[in-house]
Amino acid sequence: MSRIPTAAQQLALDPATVRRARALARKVGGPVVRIAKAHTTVSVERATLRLAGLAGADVEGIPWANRLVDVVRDQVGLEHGVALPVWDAMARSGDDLTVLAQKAAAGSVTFRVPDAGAARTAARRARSAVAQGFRRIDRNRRTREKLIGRYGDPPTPWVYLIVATGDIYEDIPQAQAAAREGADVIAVIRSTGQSLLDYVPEGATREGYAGTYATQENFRLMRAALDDTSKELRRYVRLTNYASGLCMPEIATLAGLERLDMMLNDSMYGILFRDINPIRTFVDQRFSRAVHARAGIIINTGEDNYLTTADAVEAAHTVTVSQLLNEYFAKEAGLADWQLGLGHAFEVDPELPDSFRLELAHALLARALFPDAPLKWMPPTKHMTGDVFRGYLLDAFFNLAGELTGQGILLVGMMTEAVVTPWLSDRDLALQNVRYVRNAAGNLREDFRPAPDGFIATRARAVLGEAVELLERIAADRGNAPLLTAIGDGTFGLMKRPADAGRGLDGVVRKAPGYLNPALDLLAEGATR
Amino acid sequence: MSRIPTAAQQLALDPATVRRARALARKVGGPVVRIAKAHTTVSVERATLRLAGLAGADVEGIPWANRLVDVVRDQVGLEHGVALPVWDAMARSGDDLTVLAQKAAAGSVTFRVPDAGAARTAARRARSAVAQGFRRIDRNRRTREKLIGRYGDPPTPWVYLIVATGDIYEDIPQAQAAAREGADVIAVIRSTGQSLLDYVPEGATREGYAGTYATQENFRLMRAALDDTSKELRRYVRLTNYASGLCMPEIATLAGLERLDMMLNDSMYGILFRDINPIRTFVDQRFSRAVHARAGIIINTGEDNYLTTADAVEAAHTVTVSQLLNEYFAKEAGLADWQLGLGHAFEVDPELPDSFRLELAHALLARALFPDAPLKWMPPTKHMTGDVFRGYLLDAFFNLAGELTGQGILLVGMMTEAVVTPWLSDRDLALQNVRYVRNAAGNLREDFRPAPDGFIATRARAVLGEAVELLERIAADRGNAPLLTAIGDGTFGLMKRPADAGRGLDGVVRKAPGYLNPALDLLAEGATR
Amino acid sequence: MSDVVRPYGDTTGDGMVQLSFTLPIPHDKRAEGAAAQLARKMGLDPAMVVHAKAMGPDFTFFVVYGAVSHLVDLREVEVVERDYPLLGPKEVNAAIKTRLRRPLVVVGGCIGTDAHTVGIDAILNIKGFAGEKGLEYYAEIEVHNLGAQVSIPDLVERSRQTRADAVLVSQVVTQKDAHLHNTRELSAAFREAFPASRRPLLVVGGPRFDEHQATALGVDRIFGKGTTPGEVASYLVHRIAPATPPASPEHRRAS
Amino acid sequence: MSDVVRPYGDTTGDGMVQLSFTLPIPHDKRAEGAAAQLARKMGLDPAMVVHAKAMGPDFTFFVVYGAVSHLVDLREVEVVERDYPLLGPKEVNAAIKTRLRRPLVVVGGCIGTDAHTVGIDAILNIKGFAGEKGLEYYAEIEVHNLGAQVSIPDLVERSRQTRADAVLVSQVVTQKDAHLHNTRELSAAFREAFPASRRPLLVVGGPRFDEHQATALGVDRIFGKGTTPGEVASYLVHRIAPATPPASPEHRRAS
Ligand code: B12
Ligand code: B12
Ligand SMILES: Cc1ncc(COP(=O)(O)O)c(C=O)c1O
Ligand SMILES: Cc1ncc(COP(=O)(O)O)c(C=O)c1O
Repeated sequence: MSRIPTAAQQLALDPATVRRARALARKVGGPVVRIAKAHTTVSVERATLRLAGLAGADVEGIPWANRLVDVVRDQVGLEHGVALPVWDAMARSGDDLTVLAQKAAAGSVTFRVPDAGAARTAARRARSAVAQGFRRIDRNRRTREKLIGRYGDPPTPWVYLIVATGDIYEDIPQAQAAAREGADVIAVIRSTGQSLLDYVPEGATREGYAGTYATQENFRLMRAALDDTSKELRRYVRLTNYASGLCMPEIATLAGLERLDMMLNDSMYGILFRDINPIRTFVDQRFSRAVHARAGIIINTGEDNYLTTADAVEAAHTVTVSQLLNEYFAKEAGLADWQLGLGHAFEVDPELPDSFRLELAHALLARALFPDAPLKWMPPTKHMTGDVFRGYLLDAFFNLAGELTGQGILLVGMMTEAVVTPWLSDRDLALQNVRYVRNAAGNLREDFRPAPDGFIATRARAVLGEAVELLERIAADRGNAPLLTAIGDGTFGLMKRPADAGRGLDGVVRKAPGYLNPALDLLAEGATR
Repeated sequence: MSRIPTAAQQLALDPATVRRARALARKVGGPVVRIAKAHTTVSVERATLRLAGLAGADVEGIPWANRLVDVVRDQVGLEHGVALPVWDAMARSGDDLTVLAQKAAAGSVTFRVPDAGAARTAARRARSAVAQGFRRIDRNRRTREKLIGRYGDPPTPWVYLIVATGDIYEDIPQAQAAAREGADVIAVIRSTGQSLLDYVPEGATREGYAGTYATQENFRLMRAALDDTSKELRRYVRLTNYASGLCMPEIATLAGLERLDMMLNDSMYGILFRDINPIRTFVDQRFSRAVHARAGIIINTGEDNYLTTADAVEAAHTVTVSQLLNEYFAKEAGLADWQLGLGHAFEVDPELPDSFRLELAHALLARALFPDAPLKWMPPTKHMTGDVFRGYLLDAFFNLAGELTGQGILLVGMMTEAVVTPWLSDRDLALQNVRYVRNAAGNLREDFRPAPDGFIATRARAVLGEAVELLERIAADRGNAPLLTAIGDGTFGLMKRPADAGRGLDGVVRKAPGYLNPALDLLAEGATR
Repeated sequence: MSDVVRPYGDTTGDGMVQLSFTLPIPHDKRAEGAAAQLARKMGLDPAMVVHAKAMGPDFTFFVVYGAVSHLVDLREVEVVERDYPLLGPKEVNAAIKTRLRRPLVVVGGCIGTDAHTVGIDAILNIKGFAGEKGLEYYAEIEVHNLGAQVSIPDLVERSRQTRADAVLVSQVVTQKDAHLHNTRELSAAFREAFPASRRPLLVVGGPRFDEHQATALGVDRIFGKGTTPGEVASYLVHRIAPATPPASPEHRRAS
Repeated sequence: MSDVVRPYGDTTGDGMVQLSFTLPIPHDKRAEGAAAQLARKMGLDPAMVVHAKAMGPDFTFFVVYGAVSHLVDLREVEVVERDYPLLGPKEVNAAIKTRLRRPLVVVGGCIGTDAHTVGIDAILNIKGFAGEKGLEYYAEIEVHNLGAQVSIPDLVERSRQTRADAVLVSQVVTQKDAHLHNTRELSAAFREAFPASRRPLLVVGGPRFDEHQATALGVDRIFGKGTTPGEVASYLVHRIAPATPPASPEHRRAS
């Protein structure tokens, strides 16, 4: 059997152009990282409290983390972080965190920003409390590694399936059924609207729309159920959710605490598709990515979303640009290559001549640029119609492209994409489709040899060229954060999102010189105490 | 765009092995041709009368051609052919052919085998009458060529669709609808059981089971309807039927007379699958192929059928052997390469690992062995189930294999294969499938480069090797027609069919020295008068 | 063509249909019988259960073919036909100019938690849909596209501020009838916030709406999948700037 | 598990099903309404016509999704359950040997114009089906497989000659109910040719038969898709060489 050339060889990419693309991404991303470091957000602070063990909610369902952060903010502001005032108050009162939050919510606690010895005490105690959270995250990571060690990892592409009933108790049997039929990864889709909630709902939930609320308890229930199924199947079934929206840092934290394995986490999705303030997003994102890095969680980025509003051929290079930026931000936050499930999608209009070869070109380009990342390959959605037979066909070619181009994570397409959130049977049929393609034609990869001067390689190089051009245009801006200007100008997904507008802006706080966040410290140091 | 290597290059076939395979086919087929030349059959004689214009049937629906041949046979035998006695009787009575047949049926004609001058007269008149039939066939061929010249030929693979309602008046609109949706070729499937009728039914028919009777009038009606549609679409839509069963020569003749464009016509199908006597089959087949050659009709052979009873991997080489034999017999009968729609099929068990690549190997082998023949590529049938979604998927990969391996005629698969004869909507969906695959991935052929030492090429060479072995084993038989021995032994499709049994044997007659058949003469000479 | 038709498999009148579904029972002979029972209740006779597949221990998927006995009576088909003339952009602008004598104000968005803006953008944004420009392109239409996930109180507020003639709302997520709930809330809120005579025209759209349900949902009109901007513009002119004012003034505000 | 279930889309009790069919009418709004009407008559409410495509000027293809209101009552499901013990080849042979004390004679084939022999061969030939050997493999069963397209008179004749205990007939082509017609002809012919007490057992099989119809078609048993030779052998023993002879002798010939 002859050796398969790498994607970069197949496409004859110019290594200098590739280097240039990465350098530009760094140039464009750097200023944003500096801004992110200079700010905190309510959600980052709440995540810190959650790491320290603060859970639960008041009778109205508002989490204690929110109540406490709000009171602290009201009284002393957040520019020093929540840790100093909170552990200072605890030191003074002797209360534990939950009791403190309850008392604070009742209005019976007075916070201050401690200094000198009090500050040192508060800082030490805060660090020790937060470190417990990280030790739990670390334990989870070891457990995952042990289980994977025991069962072995499935071959790529990993089969990724969604459940989306809105009811965790319907989701669970459906997820287990999907796993039994061959899913390697289960994603529980979130309810519409959760991303705009500035708190994480509590408890097991049954009333989501087109998705189920991401809650710590739902995470726990599903992970436990899939652990059972993993045992039954002797195959570790991964669990995915969404670290996005206004509570990105907290959800990332809960994911670590409950041993989720992958999280949707994009550097710009919230900005573009949820109109979340850009600064809020970049701050939250940096924190959540650092947590993911620590937790051994694979992130999935959201480039596929661009292609649901923009044209997949015209906008192909924006996918590449976003992948490069996501890579830069991810690595800056500590994620390793194997954790970068960079997104892209099979969304070329199927009526276009050579549409399948265009898909192959785009998919190979991503493969070539990020050879060590487990690319997340998204199925057709935009051009799916109510013709479920045609849908089943398109999904087959999507599956084939995934095999031919060595994608890492295959988000399995559903024939009912344009109709309903997936039915149990849709998932079963979809898996049958994947299995057939993989079993019958997976090795066709050996026979697939796009010529360096052929249609596919030429197209891939053209897209890379356009991506470099776009990055150059962004970098040419003389402002102090060209990327923010570009986002404000509608460069991505045709959406204009200025840095001083959007949801969640009021939750952004510029750090004061004495700002303390033990979580960030523990993350930066990789420390466990 | 880089040049695509030929299939033979891709597979690195050894030219000496290919030559050896052909030589063996000739060695095995030659004795059968000698036997075929030494015999005539009732259907060959009836076909001769039909060429001379004898049509119509008695009140019970028995064609005059049958009535006349039966009477002649009863009175003087068929070993001199029907022409001499019939035209001799006409010369004596002055009747035309139909009147003679009617009178003969009524018992009022006495036939003789004329000699000397009477024989010469009869022979001359017979030839002149039969020549009229050939001139009509020739005119039809020119008309077809003119229409194709006017509209151009569609790209390959030609899209071939079946209609099978049993009612010519339902078939017609369905065929027209299929043509409008993109069918290049329409096949009207025959009613079950017609192949065992020793006469061709008359007139327009509405009562077939799982197919429509092949009659001259049905041929005419459908051809006229498709001519209308061709005009509307400015694309020549070809029409196909079945020259097989006990009336193979007559149906071939009617096809020529009514400008059908393709005919199913296999050298062994009737023997194996209909238990028709081998000698009868080979005699009938030689006549019908000569007529097809003359009429410019493309034949479709039936190797696909083997794979519905035998396993497509185990029996792959029997397909190759049959193709080689069909090619030998076809060329001997005067057919050109472009008329050889040699059959094969996508019937590997889809559960087998690499099943799609096995299909590619088999399909490329056929392509490599018969580079100038418009191979007929048949869809999955055996492994189709009631799961119509899965069926639609398998058909997509069948379509893809057709494109990747350059098949000539694509018999479009139906998702309802295991359920019903095709519905109107099945055909529409099937064509959508073909169109998508062709448009999106047709050019993938350029990127498909099986390595000479790879799985595909190795498999193809192995199948060719087994085919040569099998031919050698057959040829090793010391009898005077080793192929007949092999057929009798169950070499093909596991069916044992001895040469002295089977249906229609009583319609076989060894020619006497004075045997005359002006049709055979006109065919051999290519003459028009 | 007759007014009464039946489904067509391959022969006129054969009544053939294809059906698939899941039953929450393990796959065995009884399950196949249960599938046939359901198919018969749906009117298939005979019903052929041509495929049955276990999906885990608790569910079975079926494919059924068969002939339904039901007749489709074309005379009884109710269609929401276009009851207004289809105008080109020039005609729309002219009609508004001469009849309304001020720009026609439209406020649009996706309400609730729905974030699918592609549909409403197709109607409102210049780019448009299916080759037709969106309402922003019309000189005489003033468009306020509020985008995704607009709360109903915000929408009411913006409609008041802009003195909107029409409110255009898109609903794409339909799971658990989200679109129906949201639409009912929408109409209730507008009925509460505005006197009948000043309430803006309420128009909702989305791929899974039943166009017949407008009255039931308390809105003026529903547009389904494949709607083009021109249809919407023409409808707005017909209702807000009609050639002859409607007999009863209905719920149009004084201009 | 409850005895009453509904189809399952993604939530217990949602009743969701998928449906597709063609109507012989041109594609327009009325056609979509007609499709919805049919779906409603089948019990879908709401019925979503999610896809409609013109197939030429005279036909339209539809895909419909929706919830059916019908309940499936598992208690009412009728299943032709195996009412005989499943025996291995050894047991079958032993039973025939000890109880019948002569080989059990079986004649089989495809009647009418049907040439699909794979099914009957799967039951009769040594090679068998699904890993089970066919009846030829059983030492105590004498098999006469007549193959394809056997005429009914021939079959009667051969049954008489061979003194067949059972006649096994396969019917795969079902278009225009060919299988039903042929089976009725078969049973009529055997009833005419044999006195009730000497008529061989009539067994038919094929992928599209309804196993409940045996009595209606005048045969003793119907076997559907996926039948294995062992089931057939066990049934034959049960009927022809039963452990305790049947209460009423029925139509078994004196041996
Ligand atoms: C694009 C898309 C997205 C994009 C949306 C980007 C954007 N800015 O709009 C992204 C990726 C962000 C997205 C996200 C989600 N999506 Co989405 N998405 C789609 C997709 C692929 C296409 C929808 C579309 O753009 N259609 C094209 C437009 C032009 O068509 P249209 O909306 O029907 O509009 C036309 C008419 O209906 C009408 N019309 C529509 N609105 C209006 C309004 C008025 C006033 C008028 C007059 C006319 C009108 O005119 C338009 C032009 O003809 C569909 C699947 C599909 N192929 O349909 C799923 C789909 C709609 N999404 C779905 C879901 C569940 C989601 C999520 C909720 C999943 C999750 N839990 O994370 C998220 C969250 C979104 C949210 N909070 O609402 C489901 C909805 C299921 C259901 N029936 O309830 C679908 C059907 C996919 C599925 N099968 O699961 N999605
Ligand atoms: C193989 C095949 C052929 C082969 C048959 C070779 C042969 N020697 O049998 C060939 C290529 C010759 C052929 C030809 C035709 N075929 Co065909 N064929 C098929 C195919 C692909 C598979 C059938 C099969 O072998 N199944 C496997 C066996 C093991 O399954 P089975 O028959 O169901 O048998 C099992 C049970 O039913 C049961 N059983 C069956 N019989 C009996 C009998 C007894 C006594 C018992 C106890 C049990 C039993 O036990 C078996 C084992 O479990 C089907 C499509 C499909 N995928 O199903 C079409 C199909 C059956 N064929 C069809 C047709 C129409 C034809 C033709 C008539 C087309 C034509 N007009 O030319 C021709 C002519 C044949 C004729 N005169 O009958 C149609 C029938 C449509 C319908 N429902 O009426 C089908 C469904 C294809 C289609 N969709 O159009 N065919
Ligand atoms: C990267 C990313 N984040 C989040 C989401 C989910 O959207 P929401 O924020 O509405 O839950 C998506 C949608 O698929 C996504 O791709
Ligand atoms: C070569 C060939 N001849 C004839 C037929 C048709 O069979 P019958 O002879 O029963 O009409 C087929 C079946 O597809 C075939 O492949």
